Amino acid sequence: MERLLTVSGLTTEFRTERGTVKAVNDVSYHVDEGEIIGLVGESGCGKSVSQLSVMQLIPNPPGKIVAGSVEFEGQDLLRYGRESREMCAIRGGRISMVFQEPMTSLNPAMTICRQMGEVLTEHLGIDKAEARERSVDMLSQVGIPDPGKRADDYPHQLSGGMRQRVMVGMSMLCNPKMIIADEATTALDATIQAQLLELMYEMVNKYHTALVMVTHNLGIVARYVHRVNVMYAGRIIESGTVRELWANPMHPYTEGLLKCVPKLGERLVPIKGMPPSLINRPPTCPFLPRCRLRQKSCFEEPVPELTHVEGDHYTTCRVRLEGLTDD
Amino acid sequence: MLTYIVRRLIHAFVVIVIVSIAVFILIRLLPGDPIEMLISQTQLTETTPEMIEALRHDKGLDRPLPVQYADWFVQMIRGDFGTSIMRNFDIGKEIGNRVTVTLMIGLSAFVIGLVLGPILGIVSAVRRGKFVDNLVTVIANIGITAPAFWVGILLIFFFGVRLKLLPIYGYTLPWDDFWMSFKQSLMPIFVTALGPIATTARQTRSSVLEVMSEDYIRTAWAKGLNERKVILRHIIKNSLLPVVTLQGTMLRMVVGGSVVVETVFVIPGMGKMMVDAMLSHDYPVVQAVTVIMTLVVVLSSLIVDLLYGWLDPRIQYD
Amino acid sequence: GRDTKANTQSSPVPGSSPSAAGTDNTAAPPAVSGAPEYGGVLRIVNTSEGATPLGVPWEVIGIDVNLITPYGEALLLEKTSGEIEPWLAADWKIDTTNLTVTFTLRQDVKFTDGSDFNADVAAWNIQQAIDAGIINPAISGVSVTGPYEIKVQLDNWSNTILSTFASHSFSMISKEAFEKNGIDWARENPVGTGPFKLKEYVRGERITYEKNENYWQAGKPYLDGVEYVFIRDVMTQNAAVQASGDQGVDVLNTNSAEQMITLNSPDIYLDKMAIGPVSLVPSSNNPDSPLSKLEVRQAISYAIDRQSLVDARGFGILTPATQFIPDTWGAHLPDSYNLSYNTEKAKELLAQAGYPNGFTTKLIAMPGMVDKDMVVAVQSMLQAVGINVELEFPDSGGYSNYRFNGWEGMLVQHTRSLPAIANTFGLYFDVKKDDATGAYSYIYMPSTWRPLEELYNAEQAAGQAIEPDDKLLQDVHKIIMDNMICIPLYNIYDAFIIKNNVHDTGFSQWGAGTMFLPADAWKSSK
Amino acid sequence: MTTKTDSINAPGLGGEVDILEEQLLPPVNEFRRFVKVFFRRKIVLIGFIIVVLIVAMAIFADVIAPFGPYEQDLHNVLAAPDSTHLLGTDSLGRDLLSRIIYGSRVALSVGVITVLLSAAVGTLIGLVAGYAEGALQSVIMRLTDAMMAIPSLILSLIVASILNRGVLGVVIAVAITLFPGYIRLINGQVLSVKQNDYVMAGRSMGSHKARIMFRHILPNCLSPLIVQMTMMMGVAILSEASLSFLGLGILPPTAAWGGMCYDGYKYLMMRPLLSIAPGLAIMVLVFSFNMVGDGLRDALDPKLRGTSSN
Amino acid sequence: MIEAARGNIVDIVNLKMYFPVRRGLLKRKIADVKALDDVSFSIRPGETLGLVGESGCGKTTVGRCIVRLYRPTGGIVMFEGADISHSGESDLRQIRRKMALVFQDPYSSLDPRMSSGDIVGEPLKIHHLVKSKKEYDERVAELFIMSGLSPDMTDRYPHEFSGGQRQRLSIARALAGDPSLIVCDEPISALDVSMQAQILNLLQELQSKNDRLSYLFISHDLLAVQYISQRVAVMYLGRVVEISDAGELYANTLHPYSIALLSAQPLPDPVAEEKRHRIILTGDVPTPLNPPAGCAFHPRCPRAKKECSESVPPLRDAGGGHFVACHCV
Ligand SMILES: Nc1ncnc2c1ncn2[C@@H]1O[C@H](COP(=O)(O)OP(=O)(O)OP(=O)(O)O)[C@@H](O)[C@H]1O
Ligand SMILES: Nc1ncnc2c1ncn2[C@@H]1O[C@H](COP(=O)(O)OP(=O)(O)OP(=O)(O)O)[C@@H](O)[C@H]1O
Ligand SMILES: [Mg+2]
Ligand SMILES: [Mg+2]
Repeated sequence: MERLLTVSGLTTEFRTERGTVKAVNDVSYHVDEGEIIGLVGESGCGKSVSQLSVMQLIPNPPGKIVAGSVEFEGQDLLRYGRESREMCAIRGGRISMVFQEPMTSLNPAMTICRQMGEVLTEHLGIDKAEARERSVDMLSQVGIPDPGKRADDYPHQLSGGMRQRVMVGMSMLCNPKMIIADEATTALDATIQAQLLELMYEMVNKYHTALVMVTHNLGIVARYVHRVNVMYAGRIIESGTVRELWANPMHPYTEGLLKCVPKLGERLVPIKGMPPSLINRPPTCPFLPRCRLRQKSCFEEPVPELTHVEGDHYTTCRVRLEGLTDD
Repeated sequence: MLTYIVRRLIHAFVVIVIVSIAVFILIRLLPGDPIEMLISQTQLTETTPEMIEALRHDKGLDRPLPVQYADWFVQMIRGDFGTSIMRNFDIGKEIGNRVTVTLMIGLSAFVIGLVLGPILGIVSAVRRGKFVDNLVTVIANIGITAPAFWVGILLIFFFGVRLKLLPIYGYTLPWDDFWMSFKQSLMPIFVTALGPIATTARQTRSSVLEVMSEDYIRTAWAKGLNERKVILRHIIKNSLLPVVTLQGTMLRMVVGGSVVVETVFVIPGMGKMMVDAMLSHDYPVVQAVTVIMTLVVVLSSLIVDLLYGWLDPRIQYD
Repeated sequence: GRDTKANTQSSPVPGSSPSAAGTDNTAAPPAVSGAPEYGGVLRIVNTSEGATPLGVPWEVIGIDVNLITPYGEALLLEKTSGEIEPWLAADWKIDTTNLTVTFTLRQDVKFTDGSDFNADVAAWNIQQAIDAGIINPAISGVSVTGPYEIKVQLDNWSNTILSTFASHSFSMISKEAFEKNGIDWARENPVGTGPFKLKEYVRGERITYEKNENYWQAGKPYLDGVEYVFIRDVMTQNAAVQASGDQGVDVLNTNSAEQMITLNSPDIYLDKMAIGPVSLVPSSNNPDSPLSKLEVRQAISYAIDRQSLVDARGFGILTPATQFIPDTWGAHLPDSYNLSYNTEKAKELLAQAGYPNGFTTKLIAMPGMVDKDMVVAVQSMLQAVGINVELEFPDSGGYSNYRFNGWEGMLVQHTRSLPAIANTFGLYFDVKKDDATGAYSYIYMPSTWRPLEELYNAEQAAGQAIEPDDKLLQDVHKIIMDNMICIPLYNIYDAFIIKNNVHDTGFSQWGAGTMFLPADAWKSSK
Repeated sequence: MTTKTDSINAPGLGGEVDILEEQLLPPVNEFRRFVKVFFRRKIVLIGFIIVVLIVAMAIFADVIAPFGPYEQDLHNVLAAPDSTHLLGTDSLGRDLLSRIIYGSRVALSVGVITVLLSAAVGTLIGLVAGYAEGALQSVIMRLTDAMMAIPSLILSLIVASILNRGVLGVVIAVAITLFPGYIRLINGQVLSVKQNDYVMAGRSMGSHKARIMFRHILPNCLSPLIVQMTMMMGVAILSEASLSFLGLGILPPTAAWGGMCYDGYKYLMMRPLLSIAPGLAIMVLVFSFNMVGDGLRDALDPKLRGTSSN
Repeated sequence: MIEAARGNIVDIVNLKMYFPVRRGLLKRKIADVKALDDVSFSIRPGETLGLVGESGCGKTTVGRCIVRLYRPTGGIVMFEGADISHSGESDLRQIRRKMALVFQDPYSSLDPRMSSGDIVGEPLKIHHLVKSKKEYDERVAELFIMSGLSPDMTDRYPHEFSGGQRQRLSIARALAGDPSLIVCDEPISALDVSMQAQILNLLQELQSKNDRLSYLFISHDLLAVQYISQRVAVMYLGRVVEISDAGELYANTLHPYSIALLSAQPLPDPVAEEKRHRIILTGDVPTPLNPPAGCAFHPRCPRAKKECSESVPPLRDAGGGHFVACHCV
């Protein structure tokens, strides 16, 4: 499989009244063609910001990418300006994004067909009539009944599930190399969510598109994803294939996370404490205050880089890594 | 849609009834009696109470208030606004002439505000924090911080008396003499438009800033649109929505401001008529002018709301 | 009821403008060189809104009467000095025993619709005015006594009766046109005998008159037209006078001294005339009020530094007033009422009256005619002798309410002197008698004050003399001044600010609503 | 990093646990945050400083002003600026500068009292209307619509001529045109605040209506209310000037900027300062109020408020 | 049907809640949103009843009817044996001390202008449960500790807390009146997995300390419901379609909707997931404004037969207290 995207050392900051929030801190990962990547972690850990940074959609001010590179198909995207022509061509054309909120992510004052068609006219330069035709076609592919009529509806006339299907369809229109789905199904009902996930899964398989799934639902990760990155407080703290990670979580956070999911007959063991603030984080391990494995050295040394453990498995837990090397 | 309009018209009617009752009562609370004022304007040094009573009877002011009101209101609905107590003219006809003039000035100012305000607002929002933004803020504020009569007279002295560029007073309807009308309208329209421009610009600015942080704008960026397209296609229409609702108030401001502007620039419109009638306690004139002005405001806000529905597909009328 | 007393005066209405007696042209018009020139439009600022239809003169009241001048003519003309001159009536005869006035009409006069002006038409016009109830109630009827002769019947005699027929409210209009088209048409379409015809009337903006080619005075008028522009705002008026060309106006009438000074320039001259003083009129309502004491009224007069007032706010135009009637009229008294500025005397008088610590009263300023700053200055002068004064600046409605129904404190009122001076007294000091039968005068005066009774009787006598008699009028005046029934402050002037190239308008010459002689006016082309 | 620990028995965390200081969000100094946002735009800072200066000027007018506001000198009227009278004298020989300084009192009281009056009345009615809903709300809102349909200057013109024209008369005349706006604002706010679960929670706890209205709903309507109030101060001050132009302003001899601007207007050619100085004073004050309003809007906007971790 | 047994905390019988929809010139009522149509169940002392179902199926409405924020259109709500369906505001005020509500949204359910201490102590003040300021402070501190918050935090404002902490505040407030019933309306939906676990444990611990405390636990997360509830009710479009003991329901799911819902919940176990057969439904949830005839689920039901579109299946006992409303079972 071809390497599609390589993110290295990505760091994004927000200047806020409270101080500088390092929302994404030295994040590196890669995506291969046709691969489904999961990005998990609790709310506020920087999942969305890391993905928006790749797309250069960070609201500026207050946000700013301060370091790192994003190499996509051999080009370093961060070299292009936010509003540069190159970046515009990539957004929506080569990489597209589906956002969490189906209610607010569509322009309320435009028919869905125009909103979809816009991507086509923008990137493929085709005329409006054809754009409409293709949009309607896509609508039927994503399972909207009577797409010809629905195309002229405004977003508020569709249910949440349908709107999110429109978003998914829109992201597929230009046949991009990669789709980033930022909690694309979180806001939906359980049964509708399943419907939509299945649809996306089929579509990316069909077009051999890479998919980055941002979510905090471990069940979804378990079901669809090949490789998963676990984020905590702006850093990727562990990464590996799903099976590997589930079978053998290295980082105490990952471990804790897996124990938080109610399972029949098992008592929940919550991770004690609260997620940390991202302001003025010391370079030590962000999970330190909550960590049950912490050692004295953890307080003194900066957090290690994401280090290879075995196979596709990487972690940043010093104790585990050192424990390993000790062995 | 039709039921909506009908409902709004009924609503408008209710508003008119309330306003007319309020004005009917308020104007009668003014100290001073129009009949006495009228009599003091005649050639007579000597007036008897009988003469005053006769005159009062003549003008219909001796009847019980509810009767007077009901009679006046019914006549008005039929399109007859009665006759001026003080000056004996047909109010309906006079208003007919004057409402055109007030609306010519008012609507032009309104339209200018509607065009310039959003442009300034968008520019300053898009370049927020920059020099342009501050410039627009200051300019927009000058427009609403200075008393209108004062701006008016400064303009008259500068452009009229000093530079002799523009006529100082008077008004010609555009279909009578377009060029003259244009020249005469410039200053009054400018003074009238200052408020709407400034208010609309401010409102647009904050509305654009708000829309810019909406999720669907992020979606638009994610589609790969460039800044120009994002602004033109996605931001403008959505940010104008709250601005449109503001326009109802704007017309109220413009129509009310005509009282001052028309006096300064000698424009024979409703505002001037209103002041004159107020000062001479010409009850039926004040009542009629207020009702017509209110009607203008009410109808225009109906139009604004319909426009709103056209702009915002989420609104449904039923 | 009361007997004859007509005031054929253009409105003494608050906020109204002028016409009066006694000319005093400070700035003389530039020397006229050569014969009148033809052409041009004379633009005159009018300060009102002017919305009255002008076509039916007996319906036109107040200041709007002036606007009739270009198209309408009355039987007589009245000079500002009170002299009566023939106009549409070539001659008249008064019969004081039978109480009739017989007018002989001109025979060469036609209305602008071509119909003839004759006795029938004149009598019809007068009858309309009688029916409308606005004519002097002493006139009981009119009859045609010849093709060009009418006789007016009176109920009782008043020596000011003739000025009634000089008012433009009694301008003659075409009976034929009126009867053919009805009153609604007539209101909008004046048909008179004057030198001009109505061309356009934009209410609230302007009235345009054009030349009447068939005017009965051969060769006149000289002007192509007369235009009134309605400008209420003082600054806009100033701008209009200072403008030139199409926008420039030729004549502005004002009694604001500061406006006269502001506009003073080599291009204009001031045609001004005295129109009587602004006075304090104490309420005679309440016998218990301090103001009912003569000493208090005198004290107030002594407390006022008239010269300073005039220095500060007169701009060299206003003059201190010590009498109710200024010296331009015969009723002026020998200089014995110069109540000079003397605060010590004022305080002494107050103490004498039983108010050593002063009292609180109110000044109610007449809108329009009275300078606000003057009132403020008077307030502080009264304050200086211990009289605490509240100010009130009502609008004309509020003011007329006080006039009709009584007030507390003092009105600051312009007590205009009319051409027929007897009318002035009648206008201001009629006495309101018992509520049921009382007559209304310009100022409400219940007879709780003894001197008012006296004044009333003297005034009756003066009005009923066959000819106006200065001696009798002086007696009336003396009662006012002896009792300080009103306290004069400063004399104001009615001024016409006229562009230098405008000639022979006679603005300050003609009273009784005539304003000026449009037929004689002309403009030199510079 | 602080390591202060609190040992408490926290259920849900599985018995005895440490609650580290860090587990809480860092405490925010609400006031400092507010100040920071408020002054983020320089122009707001300028406006704020001016308002403070003018308020100081009003308070210390007696000390600052070289002359009394009513001290006339009939022998020195309309004097040109000189070293005694820095801005010259007016038509009664009163010191213009002193009158402008004293005029700030009237301007502020017109602004402040009008706004307080109209806001108090409007808020109360709006609160009742919004909370009551149903017929009462419809009636109130229809009446409000009617009030709002009358052009404001016309309404204040009528009311001002009915009332006597003291400061209070003008205040009431202007307040009457402003209070329907507050009814609408508060009504809208109440309808939206009511949607919040905490209002529902208040009801579910058995709170009285009054408690819900004044304890829960009203405080949460305050931000837009305060913003509206600052904005309306400018409007009120301007209305006073317009009323003066129409002859219905504050009575002389009170030093009111609107009245001074209009009275001085007649001497525009002779002594332009007489009108320009109070005119500028009005502009500056209204501008400053507007800027403060803008700043408050930003600072009070919950959207701009740093909420917790997400 | 389920009988109102003596000693239950809550019994609701044939509960109906219709919201009128007004349209047109005169704002006439043109239809009803049948948010609840004939819902009956009971909650026993000390028990947790889980209530699951998709958005808009009426879960919240049930909860609010029970605490009488809504006046039911029909049916009966009994609280501790007393019929409160028509009680007036002042009677309710007494009762409301004993029941509390915890909301889904940790942001909008706390008044942002009140300090956390005031929020938690409000019920104490409303019901005059404390006599002195000192007692009040002690009680508030106690409540903070009970819900796992440090009592030092009482002067902080809600926006200084994280979502999980806010939810603890809500719970602390709910506990203030020492209630016998807490209606938890999706208390964990807005939280992270780790927070969810903390809250679930907290609720359980509180219950273990007070054995008369009952919960109505509303959620759409079947796993969480399974974890915390003794009994579970499944709703679909205004009706209860299945109700049973938790163990029984998960082991032996009967209603096709319950089955689909359970299968839509992906298990966080890649190995199990791979083997699992999933039922993916088609179509959207219909609106209660215009529900389909017959069984509301039939348009999406993989097992629908003709009968399903004709008559509404009644809730009947499928044995052992397992009630289900389906023609096919
Ligand atoms: N516009 C912004 N201004 C300030 N801080 C921001 C902004 N956007 C994000 N952040 C901060 O960046 C951090 C990461 O946010 P991000 O949205 O990436 O979290 P997330 O992992 O996507 O969370 P969620 O699961 O809630 O979507 C958060 O702490 C947030 O406070
Ligand atoms: N006050 C109300 N007025 C009108 N309709 C209402 C009202 N409250 C609820 N509804 C409607 O009743 C139905 C049930 O709503 P309810 O909030 O009880 O559902 P829910 O199961 O709690 O959904 P969610 O999971 O979204 O919270 C919905 O269709 C809703 O639109
Ligand atoms: Mg996110
Ligand atoms: Mg709910």
